[in-house]
Amino acid sequence: MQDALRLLGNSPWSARLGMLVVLFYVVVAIFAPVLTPYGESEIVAAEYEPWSSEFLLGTDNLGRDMLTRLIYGARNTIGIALITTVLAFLIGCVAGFLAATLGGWADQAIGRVVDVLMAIPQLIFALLILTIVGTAIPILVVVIAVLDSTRVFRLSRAVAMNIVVMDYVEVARLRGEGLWWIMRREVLPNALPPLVAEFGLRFCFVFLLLSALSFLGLGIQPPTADWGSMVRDNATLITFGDFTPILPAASIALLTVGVNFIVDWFLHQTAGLKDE
Amino acid sequence: MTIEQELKTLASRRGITRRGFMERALALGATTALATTLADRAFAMPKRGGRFRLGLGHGSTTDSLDPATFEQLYMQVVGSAARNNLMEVGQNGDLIPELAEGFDVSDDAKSWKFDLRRGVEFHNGKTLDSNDVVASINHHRGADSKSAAKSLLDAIVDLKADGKNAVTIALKEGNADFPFILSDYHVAIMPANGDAVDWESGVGTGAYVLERYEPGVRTTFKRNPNYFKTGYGHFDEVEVITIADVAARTNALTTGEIDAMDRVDLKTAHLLKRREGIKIAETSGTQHYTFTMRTDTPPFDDNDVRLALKYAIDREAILKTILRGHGALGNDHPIGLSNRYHASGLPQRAYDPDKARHHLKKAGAEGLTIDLSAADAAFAGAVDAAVLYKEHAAKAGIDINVVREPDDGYWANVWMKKPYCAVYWGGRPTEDWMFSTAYSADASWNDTFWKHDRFNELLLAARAELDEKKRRGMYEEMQAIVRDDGGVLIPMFANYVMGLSDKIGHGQMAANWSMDGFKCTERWWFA
Amino acid sequence: MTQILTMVAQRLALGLLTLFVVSLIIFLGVELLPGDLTQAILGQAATEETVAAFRRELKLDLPPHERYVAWLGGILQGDLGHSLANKRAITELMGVRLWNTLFLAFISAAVAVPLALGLGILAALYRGTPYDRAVNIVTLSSISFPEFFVAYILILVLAVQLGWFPSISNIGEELGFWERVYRSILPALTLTLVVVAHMMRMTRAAIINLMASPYIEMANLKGLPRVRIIVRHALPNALAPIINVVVINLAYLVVGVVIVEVVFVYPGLGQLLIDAVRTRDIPVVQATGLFFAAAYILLNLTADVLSILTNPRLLHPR
Amino acid sequence: MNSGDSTTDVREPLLKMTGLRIEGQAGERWNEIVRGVDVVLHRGEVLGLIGESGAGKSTIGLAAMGYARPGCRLSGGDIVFDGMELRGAPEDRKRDLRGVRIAYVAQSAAAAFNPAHRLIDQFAEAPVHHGVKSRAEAEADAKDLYRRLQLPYPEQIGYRYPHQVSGGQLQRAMTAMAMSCRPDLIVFDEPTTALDVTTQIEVLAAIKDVVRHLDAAAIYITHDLAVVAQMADRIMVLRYGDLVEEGTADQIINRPREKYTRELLAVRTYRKPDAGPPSEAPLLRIEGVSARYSRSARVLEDVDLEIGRRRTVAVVGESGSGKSTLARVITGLLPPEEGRIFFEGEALPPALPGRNREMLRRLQMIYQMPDTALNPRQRLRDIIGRPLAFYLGLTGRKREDRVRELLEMIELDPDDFIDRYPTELSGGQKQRVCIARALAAQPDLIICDEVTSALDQLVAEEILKLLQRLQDELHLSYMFITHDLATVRAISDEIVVMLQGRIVEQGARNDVLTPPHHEYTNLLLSSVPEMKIGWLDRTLAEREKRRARGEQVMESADR
Repeated sequence: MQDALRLLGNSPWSARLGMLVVLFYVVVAIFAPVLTPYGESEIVAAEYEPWSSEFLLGTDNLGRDMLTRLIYGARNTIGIALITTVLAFLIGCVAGFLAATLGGWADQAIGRVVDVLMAIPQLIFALLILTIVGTAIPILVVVIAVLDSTRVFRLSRAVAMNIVVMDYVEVARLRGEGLWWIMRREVLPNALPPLVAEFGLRFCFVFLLLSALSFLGLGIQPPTADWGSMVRDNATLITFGDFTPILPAASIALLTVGVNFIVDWFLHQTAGLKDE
Repeated sequence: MTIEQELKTLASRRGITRRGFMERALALGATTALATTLADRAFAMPKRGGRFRLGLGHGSTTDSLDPATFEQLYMQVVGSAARNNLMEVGQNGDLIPELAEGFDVSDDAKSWKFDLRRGVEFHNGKTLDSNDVVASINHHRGADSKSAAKSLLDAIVDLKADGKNAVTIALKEGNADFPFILSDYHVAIMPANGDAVDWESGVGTGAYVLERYEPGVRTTFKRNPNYFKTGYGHFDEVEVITIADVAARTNALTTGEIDAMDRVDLKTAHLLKRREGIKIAETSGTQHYTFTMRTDTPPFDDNDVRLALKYAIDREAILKTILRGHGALGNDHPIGLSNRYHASGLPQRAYDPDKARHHLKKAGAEGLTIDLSAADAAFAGAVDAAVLYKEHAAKAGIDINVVREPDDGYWANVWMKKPYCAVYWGGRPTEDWMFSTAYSADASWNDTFWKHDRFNELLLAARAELDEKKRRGMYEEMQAIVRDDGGVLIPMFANYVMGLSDKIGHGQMAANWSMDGFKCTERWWFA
Repeated sequence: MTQILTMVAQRLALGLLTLFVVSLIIFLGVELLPGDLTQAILGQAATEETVAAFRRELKLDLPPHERYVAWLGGILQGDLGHSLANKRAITELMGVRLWNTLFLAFISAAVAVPLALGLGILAALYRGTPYDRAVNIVTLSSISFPEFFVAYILILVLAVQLGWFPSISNIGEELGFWERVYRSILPALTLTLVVVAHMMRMTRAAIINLMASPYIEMANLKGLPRVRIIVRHALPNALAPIINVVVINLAYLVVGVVIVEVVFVYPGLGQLLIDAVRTRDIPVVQATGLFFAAAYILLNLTADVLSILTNPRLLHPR
Repeated sequence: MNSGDSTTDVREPLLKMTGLRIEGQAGERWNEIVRGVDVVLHRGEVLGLIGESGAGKSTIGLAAMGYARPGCRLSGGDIVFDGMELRGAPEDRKRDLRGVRIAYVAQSAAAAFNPAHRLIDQFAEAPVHHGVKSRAEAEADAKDLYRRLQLPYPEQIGYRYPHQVSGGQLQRAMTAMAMSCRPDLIVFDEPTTALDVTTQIEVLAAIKDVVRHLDAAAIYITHDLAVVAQMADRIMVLRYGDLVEEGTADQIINRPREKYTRELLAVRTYRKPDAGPPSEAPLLRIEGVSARYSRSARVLEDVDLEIGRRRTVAVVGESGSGKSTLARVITGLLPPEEGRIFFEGEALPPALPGRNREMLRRLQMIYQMPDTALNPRQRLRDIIGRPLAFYLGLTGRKREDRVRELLEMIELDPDDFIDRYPTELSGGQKQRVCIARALAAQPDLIICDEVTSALDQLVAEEILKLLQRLQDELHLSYMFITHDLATVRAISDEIVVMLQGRIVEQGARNDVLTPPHHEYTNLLLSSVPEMKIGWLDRTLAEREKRRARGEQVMESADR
C-alpha cells in the first residue's frame, strides 16, 4: 500500500493528469443522478438552446439538457465499456492461461479458434452479429467482449507462457496441484501487471469501438445517452463550426488520453512490456 | 427579412408566375430594375452547358437498372434521366402526356387507348413503337414478375398493341385515375427485346444517355442530342453520386464538389442556408410519417385507445423538433395539402391530454403501457419522434416504451408485424391510389389491418365516379373516417428539403416527389 | 533451408485451414441474418407474391449445405458467383472497389510506415528528451480520438475552411494517378493519423527493449555512435515485432476502414460489404467477408515468414 | 596505437582512479555502490578484482572506461586514463577511446555478440569505424587472432553467426574482438564464469597467452579466487563497494591479512565425514533408463542408479551431460522412453499424473535458481504452508506453528520472516526457504539440482552445511546434481559421473576421487582451478607433456 502511494508520489505529470481525469469520470459516472440538474431524457426546453446559466452547455436537438446528457453518457458509455472489458478479460485470460498451462494440442486448438475469430475484421464481425441478433445492450456487451477477448487471449497466453516455465510453477506441478490452482495462484498474480496495463488499453479500444458502432447506428440505443451517438446525431453541425458535437467526442478523447497516460506510465514502471 | 430575401423566398414558392412575382415585388417597394433583375435571376431562361453533379443520400452497390427493383431516390433519379413514361406529372402537379400524345377513354373508365408520340428515338437509334410500350408494361405483370409495380397493374386484364403507334388497355373495373399509374417511375418505357425488355443497357428515350454506371458509387450521363422534348435537358453532362452520410453530403455541397443534394439535415438547414452560394429548395408533397397501430391486435382494436393515442401527441412540437418546421401538421389521414381532394374543412386534431385520458377511461385502459417500435429506417428522426411522443403521452397517463429496432430488416421484421410502429409513406398522387394501397380492407399493404365497411364502399364508388363534386364529397368523408376511426396516427407531412448551389436555375418545382419529381436533371440548368 | 521451407509450408497450411473455417462461419452467419434479400431489395414494396417469385428465381429454396458446396466449388474455380440483388458478377463488383481499397491502403501505408519507423527510431534515439515526450503524447492523443472525429475535423479545416482538398473522394477509373492521390488525401491522412501512433510506439518500444541487452552495451563499449548502435545493432533484432505491428496495421488499412469510407464516401470494399449486409446480398457478403479474412491471413502469413527470414537463427541453422 | 604516447613517463600509471564513487538507482533513491576506491594500473600489468556479488567489481571495471550502466552514475573521484580525465569528459571523447584504447570482454559472449551479424563483421566494426584498419586488414587480423586464440577453422569461423558457435569459442572470439584495435587496456568481466570447468581452463589459457603476447594491461574481474590467482599480477579484494585488501597475487593467496580474504580462501575445504558403504536396501533404484525430448536425439542412454537411505549421491557432469534430464525423469516430468524407476522397491508410474499424492510427497526437489523457484507474489507463510495443507491437511494454528518450526530449522527468525515476500530476501535466504518448502512435505528423498551454483561461495558453503545438518537430523536422502567438483567433494557419499547422457563412472566418493580415474573424470578433476599460484601453467604443461609422450589426452567437447 505504501509502495503504491510512494509510486503515486513519484509519477510524472502526464500520469497524474490521467489519474485525475479517470477519477473525475468515475465520480461523475457514479454520482450522475445527483450531479445532473435534469432527467436523462427529459425534455426541458426548446432544442438547441445556447449556453446559459440555466443550461450550462445548452440543449440538444430534442431540447434535452446537454450537460445532463453528457454526464449520463459518461455513466452509460463507461459502464458498458467497463463491463465489456471485464468480460473480455475473463474469457481471454482463462483461455490464455489454459492454453499456456496445458500446452500441446489444447494450446493449438484454442489458438486456431482464436485465429479464425481474429481473421474476420472486428468491426465487420460485430456488424454482422449485431444485425443477426439485434442491438440490445447485453448482446452488444457479449459480442464485443467475445471479439475483444481474442486480443486478450494473445497477451495473456504470451505472458503466461513466460510464467509457466518458471520453476515455482514446476514446483506446484510436482506437488500435484490442479490446473485451476496453478492458474489462479501461481500464474495470475504474476501476470497481473501487464494485464492491468492491457486492461487500460483494451478499455480504450472497446470504448472507441462502441462509439464507432454507435456512429454506424448499431451501438447503444436511444434514448439512453451515449457519446458515440451524440456525436453522430449532431455530426453535420461540425461543418458549421458548432461546438455541440465536439463535446462528447472530446469527452471520449479526454478519457482515452487519460487512461493511455496512466497505462503508459504503468508500462514504463513494469518496464520491458510492450504495448501491442 | 429584407425585401430581397422575401422576394427570393417568394420566387421559390410554387405556383407563382413571373408576372405575379413582378407585381408582388413592386408592391413590396422594390424598384422596377431590382424586380426585373431578381425575376430574371429567379425565372431566367434556361441555358445550356455544364456538368451537373448531384449528391444523393441513397444508392447501394446492390442497385440495378431494372426499374422493377427501383425503390429509392437514387435509382428513381437515374431512371428518370435516361427514360420516359407514357404520362408524366408536370411541374404544377397536372398529369400531362409524355411519350403518349394523348388518350381516349370509355365512359365506364374501363377501356383506354394511348396514342404514341411519333418519331421518338431511343439512345441506341431504335424508334419507339407500341411493342416497346407493351413489353415495358408487361415487364411488371405476370405470375413471375417480381416488380414492385405488379399490384398497381393488376387491374389490367388486357394489353395490346394497336398498330405501330397506339396501345389499348382494358381494366377489370373502371378507374378514372388510371393514367396517373402510367406515370409511376416503375413503368418507364424501354426498348423491347423480343417479348422482354432490355433494361441492362440503361437505354431509354430520356434527356440523358447513360455513360457509366457504378452501383452504389455514381452514374454519369451525356446529353441526348435527339431528345424529343424541347426546352428540357440543359446540362452537357450529369453525374449522380451516392453520398449516404448527410454530413459528407453537406460538406460536399459547401465545398462545391456537388451542385445539389437531397435530404438536407434539417437540424442545420438554417445554417446551410446562410452559407454563401447555397440555397435551400423545399417542396411540400404527399410524403408523410405515421405511427401505425394494428387494429386487429389488442389494445389497438379498441377505437377509444386509438383516439387516446391520437390525442396524446403534441404534433406542433414534433413538427418543430423533428422537421424543424419543414413540413405540415398531419390530421391522421394520408391525404396531403397538395392532393386534389384534400379535406380542408376537417378540424386539425390537437394535443389534448385530458381528452386522451377521457378516451382511455372509456376504454377501461387507464395506466396503459405499450411498446412503440421505431428505427431511423422508418423515417429520419423516427426514434427521436418516438422519444418525444413518449414524453407527451406520459402527461396523458400513457406509458410508451420506445423500442429501437435495427435499421436492417426493419421492413421485413417490424413493419406489419409489430403492433405499433413508425412508418413513412412517400404518398401517392391520387386519393384512390393512396387509399387502395394502404387502407382498403384487401390491400396488401393495409398495415393497420383496418376493415371499415362504409370506407370500402366509398372507395369503390369514388373510383368510377366521374362527377367532380360527388367525388370530392366521397373522398372528404373517407378522410374523416380514417381520421376518427383508422389505426393510423399521422403527426406530420414532411417537405422535401434540398440543398442547391445558387448557380442552379430551376422553374417551379414539382411537389409529387423529391428532386423536382425525380426530373431535376432534365428540368434544371446552370444559370 | 529446408527447415524454413517446412515452417513456411506449415504456416501456409494453417492459413488455408483457417480460411476454410472462416468461410464456413461466414456462410452460416449470413444464413442466420434475419429478414431476407427479397424483402430487403423490394423494401416496403414487397408483396408475398413478388417475394415468392424472387426466391424461386434466386434458388433460395435449396437447402443451405447444397448452396455452400456449390459456392465453395465456384470459388475454387475463381468464380465468386453473382450478386443476388443486381445479378452482376461479384468479381466485377469487387474488382474496382478492391483496387480502390488497395490504393487507399497503399498511399496511407506509403506515408505512415516510413513516418512511424522514422519517428519511432528518433524517439528511441532521443529517449527521455522533450522530443520523445512530445511525440509520445501527440501520438497517444491521436489514437485516443475516434476515427470519425478526426475525419470530420480534417474536413472542417482542410476542406471546408481552407479548401485545399475535396471533402469527398469522388474516385473513378478514368482519373490519372495524381488526381486520384489528390482526391484520396483526406481519407489517407485520417488513416495515417490513426495507424502511425501504434506503429511508432511499437518501433520505439521494440528498440528500447533491446537497448538493455548486453550486445548493445558491447556496441557502446566499442565506442560506436548512438545512431549506428540503433540502426545497425538494435533495429535488425527489433525487426520481428516491428514487422508484426506494421502488418497488423496494414491489415487494418485494408479491412478496417469502413468508417473512413463512410465519412469520405470512398468507394471501397468496406462500403460494399455494409451495403451487402444491409440488403442481404448473401453471395456478396460471403465473397467480401472471405476476401477480408484472406487478406488478414495472408498478411499475417507474410509477417510470420518475414519474421522467420529476419531471424538469423532460422536463416543460418547450425 | 600500441602503447600510446612514447614520451610518457614509464612510471606514470596507465590508469589511475582515485576516490572513485559510483551510485546506483533504487526506485527514486541513489545508493552508493562503490565508496571511494583507488585503483592504479601500470602498462603491461594484470589487475584482478575479486569479490562476491554486490562488491561493485564490474562497476569499477566499467568505470575504467568512463562508462556507467543505465541506472548508475559516476558520482565522485577521478578517472585518469593515460593522462586524460574521463569522468565528466564529453561523450564523443570517451567514444574515441572505447574499443580503440580500452576494450571490454563481457561475461556472456553469447549475449554480448549481436545475433544479427557475423562474428567477423562485429570484429571489424570497431577498427573500421575508428579508422584504425581497413576492412580487409581487419579481416586478416581477425583470422590471425582467431588462430592465436586456438579457435578451430580460424579462416572460416568468422563468417559464422554467433548462434552457430559454441560458448567457449564465442568467449575466445570476443577476446579477439577486444584485441582488434590493439588496446592498451582490456577489461575482462568474469569471462569464464558461464563456461564449463573443462572449457574454462582452455579459455583461461588462451586469454593469458594473448594478453602476454600483446603486452596489454588488463583488469580481470571474477568471484573465483582460484581463477584470479592464475591470471593476475596484483589482486584487489572488494566487498560491498569497499576495498578489503590489496596486494600481489602471491601475497593475497599465501599471506592474506584480512579475515574476509581468509574466509574466501577457506571455501571448498569443508568435507563430509566418510559414511562407509550403504547398509539398507536402496530407497530409489533406476534401471536402464533412456529418455529423449520429443523428436530430438536421446539425452539419457541406459542409466542405472541407486540411492540409499540417508545417503547423498552426487551426479556430476558438464552442461549437456543429461544430469538435469535424469532429475526430470525421476520426478515424472519427462516419462522415460525405456527403463523403470523403483521407490522403496515399488515401481513408480512413469508420468507425473499417474503418481498419487503420497508418492509425490516423498520425493521433493530443490532448484538452482531460488529466484525463479519461489513465487514472488506469495508470502513465506503461504509458500511453506501450502505443502503442509496440501499433503498433510494442516490448517489454521497448526499450520502456522509448523511453518514457524520449519523457519527455525532453516535458521530464519519466524517473527521477522514469516510475512515477507521472496523479493525481500537475499539469495541464500531464498534457497533456505526452498529447502524449508521441500522439508514441509516430510520427504524421504530430495533432488538438489545445482542448488549452490547461483550463490556466492560463502553462502553456498552455509547451504551445504545446512543440508548436511538436516540430513543428519531428519534422515533424508539427497540426489545432488552439480557441475562443481568442490561441492561434490564436500557433500557426497557416492559420486556418479555423466558424459553425453551416459554414466562413465560411479562409486563411493573416495573410490572415484582417488586415481586411477576414468579418463573423463580425470579431465574434470584436473580442470578445477586450485588456489595455488602457477597452477594453470603447471596443469597445461603437464597435459602438454603427456601429449608429447603420445598419450591420448581428452579435450573439452567445446574445443
